[in-house]
Amino acid sequence: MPLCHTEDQTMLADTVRPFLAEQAPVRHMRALRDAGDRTGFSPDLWKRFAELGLNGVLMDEADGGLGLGHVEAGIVLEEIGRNLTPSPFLATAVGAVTMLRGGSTAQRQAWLPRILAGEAVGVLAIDETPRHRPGRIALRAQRVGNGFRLMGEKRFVTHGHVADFLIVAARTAGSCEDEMGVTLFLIESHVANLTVEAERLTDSSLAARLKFDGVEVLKEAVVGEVDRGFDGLTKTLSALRTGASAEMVGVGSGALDMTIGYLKQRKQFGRLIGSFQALQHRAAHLYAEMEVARAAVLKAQELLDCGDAGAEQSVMVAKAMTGMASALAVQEGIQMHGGIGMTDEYDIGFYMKRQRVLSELFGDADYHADHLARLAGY
Amino acid sequence: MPLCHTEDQTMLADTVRPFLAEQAPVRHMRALRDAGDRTGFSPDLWKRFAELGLNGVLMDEADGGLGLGHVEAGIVLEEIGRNLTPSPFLATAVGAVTMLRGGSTAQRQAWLPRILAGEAVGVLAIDETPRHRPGRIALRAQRVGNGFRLMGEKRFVTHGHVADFLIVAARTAGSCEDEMGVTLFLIESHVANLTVEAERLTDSSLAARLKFDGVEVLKEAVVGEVDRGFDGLTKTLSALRTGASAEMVGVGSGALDMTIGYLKQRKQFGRLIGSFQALQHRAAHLYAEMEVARAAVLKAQELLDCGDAGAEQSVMVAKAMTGMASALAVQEGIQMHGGIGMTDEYDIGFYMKRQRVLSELFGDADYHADHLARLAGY
Amino acid sequence: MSNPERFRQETRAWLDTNCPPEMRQPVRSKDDVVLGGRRAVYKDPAQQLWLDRMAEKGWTAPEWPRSYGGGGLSPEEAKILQSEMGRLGCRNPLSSFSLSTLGPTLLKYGTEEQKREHLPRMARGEIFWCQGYSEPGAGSDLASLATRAEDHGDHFLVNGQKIWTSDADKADWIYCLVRTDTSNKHNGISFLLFDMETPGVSVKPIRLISGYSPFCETFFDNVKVPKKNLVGELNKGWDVAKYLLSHERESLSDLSAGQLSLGQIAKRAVGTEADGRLDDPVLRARIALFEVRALAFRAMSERFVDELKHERAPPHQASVMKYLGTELNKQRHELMMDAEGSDALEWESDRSRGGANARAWLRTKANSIEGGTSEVQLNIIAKRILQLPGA
Amino acid sequence: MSNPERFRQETRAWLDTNCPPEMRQPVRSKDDVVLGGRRAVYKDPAQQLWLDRMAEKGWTAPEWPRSYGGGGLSPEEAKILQSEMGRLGCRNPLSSFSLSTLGPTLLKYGTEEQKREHLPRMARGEIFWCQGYSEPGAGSDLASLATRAEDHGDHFLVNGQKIWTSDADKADWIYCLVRTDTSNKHNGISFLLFDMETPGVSVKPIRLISGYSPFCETFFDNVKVPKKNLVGELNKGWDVAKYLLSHERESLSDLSAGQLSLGQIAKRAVGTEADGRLDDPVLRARIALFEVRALAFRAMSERFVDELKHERAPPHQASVMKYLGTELNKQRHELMMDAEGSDALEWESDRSRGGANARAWLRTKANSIEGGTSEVQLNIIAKRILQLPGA
Repeated sequence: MPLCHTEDQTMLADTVRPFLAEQAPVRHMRALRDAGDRTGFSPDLWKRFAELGLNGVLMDEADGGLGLGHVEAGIVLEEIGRNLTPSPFLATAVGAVTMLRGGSTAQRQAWLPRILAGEAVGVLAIDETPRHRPGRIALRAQRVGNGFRLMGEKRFVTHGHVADFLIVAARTAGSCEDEMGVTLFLIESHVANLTVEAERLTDSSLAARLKFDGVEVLKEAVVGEVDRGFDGLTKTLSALRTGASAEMVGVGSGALDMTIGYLKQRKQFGRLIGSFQALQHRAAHLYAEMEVARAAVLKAQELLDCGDAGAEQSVMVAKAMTGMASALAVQEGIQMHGGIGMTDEYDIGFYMKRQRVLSELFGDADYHADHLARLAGY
Repeated sequence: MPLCHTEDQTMLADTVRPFLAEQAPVRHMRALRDAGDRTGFSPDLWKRFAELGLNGVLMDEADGGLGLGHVEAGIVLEEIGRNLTPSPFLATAVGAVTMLRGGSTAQRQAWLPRILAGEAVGVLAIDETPRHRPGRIALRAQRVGNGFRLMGEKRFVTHGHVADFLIVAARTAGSCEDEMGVTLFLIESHVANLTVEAERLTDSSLAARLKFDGVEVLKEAVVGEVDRGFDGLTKTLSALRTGASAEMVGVGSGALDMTIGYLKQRKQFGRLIGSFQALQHRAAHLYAEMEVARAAVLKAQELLDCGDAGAEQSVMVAKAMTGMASALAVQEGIQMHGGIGMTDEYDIGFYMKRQRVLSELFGDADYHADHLARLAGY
Repeated sequence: MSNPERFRQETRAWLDTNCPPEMRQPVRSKDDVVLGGRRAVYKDPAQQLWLDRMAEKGWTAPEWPRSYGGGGLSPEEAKILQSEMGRLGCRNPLSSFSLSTLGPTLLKYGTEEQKREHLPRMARGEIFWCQGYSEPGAGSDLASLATRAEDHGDHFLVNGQKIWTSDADKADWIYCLVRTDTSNKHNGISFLLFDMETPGVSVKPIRLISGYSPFCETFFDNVKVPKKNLVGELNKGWDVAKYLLSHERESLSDLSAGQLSLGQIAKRAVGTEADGRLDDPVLRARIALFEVRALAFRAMSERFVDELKHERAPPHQASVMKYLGTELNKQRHELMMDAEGSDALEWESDRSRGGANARAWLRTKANSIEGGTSEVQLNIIAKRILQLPGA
Repeated sequence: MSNPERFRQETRAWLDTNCPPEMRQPVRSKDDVVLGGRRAVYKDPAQQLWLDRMAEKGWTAPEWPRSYGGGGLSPEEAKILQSEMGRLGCRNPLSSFSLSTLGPTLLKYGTEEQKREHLPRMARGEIFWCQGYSEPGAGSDLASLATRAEDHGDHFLVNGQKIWTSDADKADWIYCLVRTDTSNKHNGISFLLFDMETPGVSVKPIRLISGYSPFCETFFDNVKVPKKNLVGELNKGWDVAKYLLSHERESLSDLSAGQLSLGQIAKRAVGTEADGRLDDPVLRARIALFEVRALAFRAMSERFVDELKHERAPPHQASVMKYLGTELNKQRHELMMDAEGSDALEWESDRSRGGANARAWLRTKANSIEGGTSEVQLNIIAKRILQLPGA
C-alpha cells in the first residue's frame, strides 16, 4: 500500500472538507460555548454525519458501514480538527465501534445500528489518574451472583455525561499493573449507583468523572472474555490514539494556515511581517514539523488498516510526533499573532486549548516516547 | 558578595587576557598539534604561568600562593578557553591544589612549591568507565603490610601521561556504589606495575588510560583519611567542574565572537550575512544563552569561595548550563560559517572539538541535570 | 549610611512593632495583594493599616527622596529593609507596577510640580496608573502611533484609541504616548499624563483566551489635557517611553524567579516510581533540563540586580533579561500543565480553583508579547549589543 | 509489466546464482563500498565480479533504458529487484552518487550523443564523477559564480576556481557550472562536462575538521572543453543545475533512515540500571524523544518515495526532506557522542577505530551545509511552499 492517499480517499477528503467547513467551522464551536451548551456537541450535526454515512466509516459493510479504514476515519478527523468541531465522532465512531468488534452479537446488534443512525453515543472509560496510565487499572469488578459489581472511579471521559453507553476497563483479577485480569464491560449510562459529573475543560468541551459505587451488571455486559480484556483495550487505544493524532494534524494545520495567512496580511514597521526572515524560517520549520507528523499519522493508519505487527509502535510515534508538532504550531501561532492572538475574540487561542486536550488524551508525547523506549529495550 | 567582578578581579582579567592572547593564541595549539607534540602543552608556557604567580591562585598566601579564589581561577580559565590554550592549569592548579588542601604536611611540602614554580604537574584519576560516574569507584586498594596494593583501571586522565604525581580514588572498603570506603592516594607516576597509555583526543589534547596491576604504596600516600575520601573527592570535583565551566564559557564566547565577526564580514547574495534577520535572531539567542551560562558560573564560583552549603548544586547548574550553551555556540558557529567552518584550516572547528571534551569532562549536562533532580528529590 | 547595623536593628524593631500579624502571612490569593487606587477594596483592614504605616515612613518607595513621599534610604539601607521584611515575612504593603516604572521615570523627566503632585500619591497607593502605549495596528511598532494631541493653547486635545491598556477599567490616571507632530516618526511623540475621569475617556475590557480581562481598549474623544501634564520635552516622548520600558523589562524578566521546584510540583501531581522518583521519566528529564536553565537564570537575575546597583549593567541587558525570563516562564507553565495532566484541563471546577492552572498557563503566552515582543528583544540584542548590520 | 510474480522469481533465481557469497555479507568498512572509476581499487575480486555481472544486466541503473546501459525495468520491477536484493542480503554493486544525480539529469537534458557516451560508462562504474558548483566566496549563492568559459569556436576556454569539489582528487570527469554570459546573473550560466585529465585542471584536497579530505579546491587554467560537452542550452545551465540539485537533496535527505536504534547503541555504551533500562535517565529521555522524530521522519521518507513514484510529490518537497534529514542526522551523531562518552573522544586509537565515531560526528556537520544549506532550504520552503512575501 503506497503511503499516499488513493483516488477514493482524495474524493472522500473533497467531500468532508467543505461539509465541515460549511456546517461546523470554528464559529459553530464558539456559538455552542457562548450559549453555555452542556451537551458538548450539536446532535443535529451528529445526525448529518450519520446521513453522510461517516459514523459507519469503520464498520463492516455487513453491519451497514462503509467498510473503510483508519486512513478514511483520519480524513474526517483531520477536518474535525481543522474546524475545532465538537463531535463524538472520535469517541464513538472510532473508539466504541472498534471496541464492539470484540463485542457479542447482542451488543453489536443493540448499538451499531444506533451509532450508524447518529442516535447513540458510546465512549470508553479508561483513565483513573490525572495522567494516562492504561497499564494500571484499579477499578474493581467483583463477581456477584450472575454478574459483577463495580467500585471505583474513572475520569477524563470525553462525552461521558451524554453517552448512551460506556465501555469500562475494570479489574476482575490480579493487581493494578497486571495485564491479565482486566475485563471490559459495556454499561448503559442510566444504571443505579453510577454518578456522572460533567466537567467543562479548557477547550470548552465536556468530560465526565464517573463514580462507580456498587454498579451491578450482568455477565452479558462483558465485552470479549473475562480477565482477557487488555488486548482489546490496547487495540482500541491504538485506534483512538491514531484518531486523536489525525485530529491534532488538523488542529496544527489549521493553526499553521491561520498563522501563515496572518503573516501575509499584517504589517509592522511598514512591512508585511511575513517578509521578516526570522519569522519565515520559523514558519518553514513549523511546516516541516507538521509534514513529518502528517506522514507519521498516515503510516500508523496504514499499518493499522493492514493489521501489521508494527502498528502499535507506529501509533505511538504518530501520537507523540503530532503532540510535539501541533504544540509548536499553536505556540508559534499565538506568538506570531502578537497581542491579538491573546484575545478571546480571535480563534487562534481555541487551537491552543484544543491542542492541549488532544495531546493529553490517550497519553502525551512523554508517555509514548518512554513507552517506545521500553518496547525498544532501552 | 555582589555577583559581579571586583576591581581587583577586573585588573586580573586585564592582565591575563593579553598574556594568553599573545603567548598562546589558537595558533599556539595548532602548532603543537601539527608538530605531533606528545607532551600536551608547552612546558615553557607553564613556567610563564608560574612567573605570573597564576599557578598559586588557589594556594594560601602562607604556602606562597596568591590566596585567591575560584572567581580568579575562572578568569584565567576563561582565557585559556577562549584561546584553546593547552595547559595543565585546570588539572593541577585547580584540581591537585584543591585536593592537597586535605593532604598531609609532607605531601603539601613536597608538591605545592613545585607546582608554584611550574615544575610539576599533578592530576586526579577518577573515571573508570566511558561515562563520568564518580559515585562508583571500583579500583581496589588492598591493605598489604604497611601500605596498600592497587588493582584496577582509570581513564580519561587528562595530562596523566606527563603528570609527576597522580591522586587516585580507590576502594578500600564497601561496594562499588558506597561513599564510605573510598580512599584517595597520592602516587608518584614512576611506580612499578603502573602502565600509562597516552591517547590523543579529538581536540588534540592527550589523556591517559592507567592500569594498576598491583601498584604498591605506603600508608603515607593516603590523602586525608582511609575510607573517608569521598568528601574530598566531591569537593575537588566541584572545583574542577567550576573550572571546566569557566573554560567552557571561554570556548563558547570565543566561538561566538568569531562567528559574530564572520557575520559582519562575509557577503552572500550581495549582502552581509549578518544582516539576515534569521541569523541575527539565532545569534542573539546564542548570546543570551552564553550570558546565562556566564552568570551561572560566577554564582558557582562565589558560593564555592564563601563555602556556601548551596555551592555543590550551583556547580552542577553551572556545568550543565555551560555544557548546553557552549554546545549551541560551537554548533551555530560551524553552521553560520558554512563550508569554510568545516575546514581544518579555519579555527572554528577546534572550538567544537574542545567544547565536547570539556563538556564530557567531570560529567555532562545530562549527568548533572539528573543529579540535580535527585538532590531536589524528584 | 551612618551605621548599617544600627539601621538594621531599628528597622527590625519598627517592623516588628508596626507590621500587623495578618500581614506576616504568605500571600495566598489575588485579593491578598494590595494594588491601591481610588477604588481600592481591602479584604482585611490590616492591609490598609499596614499600607498607611509604611507609606507614612516612605517605605513603599524606600529610595525616593522624602520630599516626594519616599523613604530617602540609600541602596544599602533599602536592601536591609528588604531583607528584614523577608526575615519577618512581612507582605509587600503595595504592589504597584507604577512604583517601579512611572516613578523612576518622573524622577528623571518630571517637572518639580509633577513630582510633587504625583509621586507622593503614588507612594501612598492613592492612584492606580495605567499605560497607554500600544495602538490597534501598531503593536510593538510605536513609530506608527496615531493617537493625536493637538495644541490648543493651554491644553492638548487628544483623540484616538489605545489597546492593551492594562487594567484601564480600574485605573485612575493614565500615562500615554500621543503624536504631537505628524511630520516625524519618532520625534513627533509626546508623553502625557491625565485623569481617566476626564470627559471623553472611555474604556472597553478585552476578553482574553484565559477568560480574564486584564487589558482594555481605551478611547479618547476630544479629551482635554492641561499642558502642565506633558512629561519631558514636546516631541521627545519617545525618550521618556524608552526609559520607562527599560524599567518595565526589568520587572517582567523576573517572572520565573523564587518559585517552587517544578520537579516537586510534578512529583505531587504524577506520583512516584518504586525508587521514589517522579513516575514519568521523560517528563522528569525535561523538567531537570529546564530547572538547570531556571536556576542559571536565577543567578543571572541576581547578577543583573547587582550590576544595576553598581551601575555596571551592560547597555540593553534588560532586553536579554526580558527575553530569557519570559520564555522560561512560558516553558515552566507548559511543563506544569504536562505534569498535572487532565486535572489541569478543568476550567471551571472548584477542584481546579476555577481552572487556575490552565488560565495561568494561557496568561503566560502574553509574557513574550507585552512590554516588547521576544522578536523585538532579539532585534535589540542583535543590533545594539552584537552590532550586527542592518538589512 | 507482464507478470510481477514471474519477474520476482526470475530475479531471485538470477541473484541467487550470480551474487557471490562475499557480496552477501553486510558492509563493514569503507572499502567494502564500491565507488568505481578508472582508478578503482577492489578489496576483493568478488566486488568486481558482482559489479560486472550486475552492470551486464543493466541493474546498476535498473530504470534507465537498456540502450544507455540501464536495465529497462518499470518502477514496479525495480522495486521488486530492490526487495529481492534485500531479501538475499546482496550488497549494492556500485555506490555512485552520479547514478542518482547526474544520470537522471543527462537523461532529461543530455544530447543523444552525450547519453550514449556517458550513461553506459556510468552504469558500469567506469567513470567516477565530481561536481563543480561552489566557488570561493560564493557558497550557496550560485548567482555570483565567477568561473568563466569563453567561446573559442569549437571549444570553450575555462578559467577559474571551484571549491568543495567532492573527491575531485579521485574523480575522472567533472560536471561543472561556468559563466558564459557576464551580463546576466542566472541566465549566464552553462553546464559543462569535461575530463579531469584535460590539461590545465589541477586539484588540491581540503583537510576537514574530521581529519578527512573528501573535498578539494579545483583550479582551471585555460582548460579546453569541446562544445559538444555543453549540457542543455547555452546560458541555461541554472535549470540543469537545479534539476540535478533536487535529485541530490533526495539522496541527502535519507541519511538517518535504516539505522540501528540509537537507544540500543547507547545502552551498550552506557550500561543499564537495575531495571534493565539505559543507565542515564536524561540521555535516555532525549534519545526517546529523538527516536520519535527519527521514526516519524522514516515514515515521511517512505511517503516521499511513494509520492515521487506516483508523481504526487508536492513541489519543493525535496527541500523539506533535505532540511529535516540532515538536521536529524546531526542530532543523531550528537546523541551518539553523548552516549559513548570519553571512549568516543579518542581520535587515533585502534580501540576507537581511529576515532571513527568522532570523525563521523564532525562529518555530519557538513550535512546541513552541502547541497544547499539548511537556511537555503528554509528560504525555499518559506518563499516557494508557504508563499511568504519577499523583503
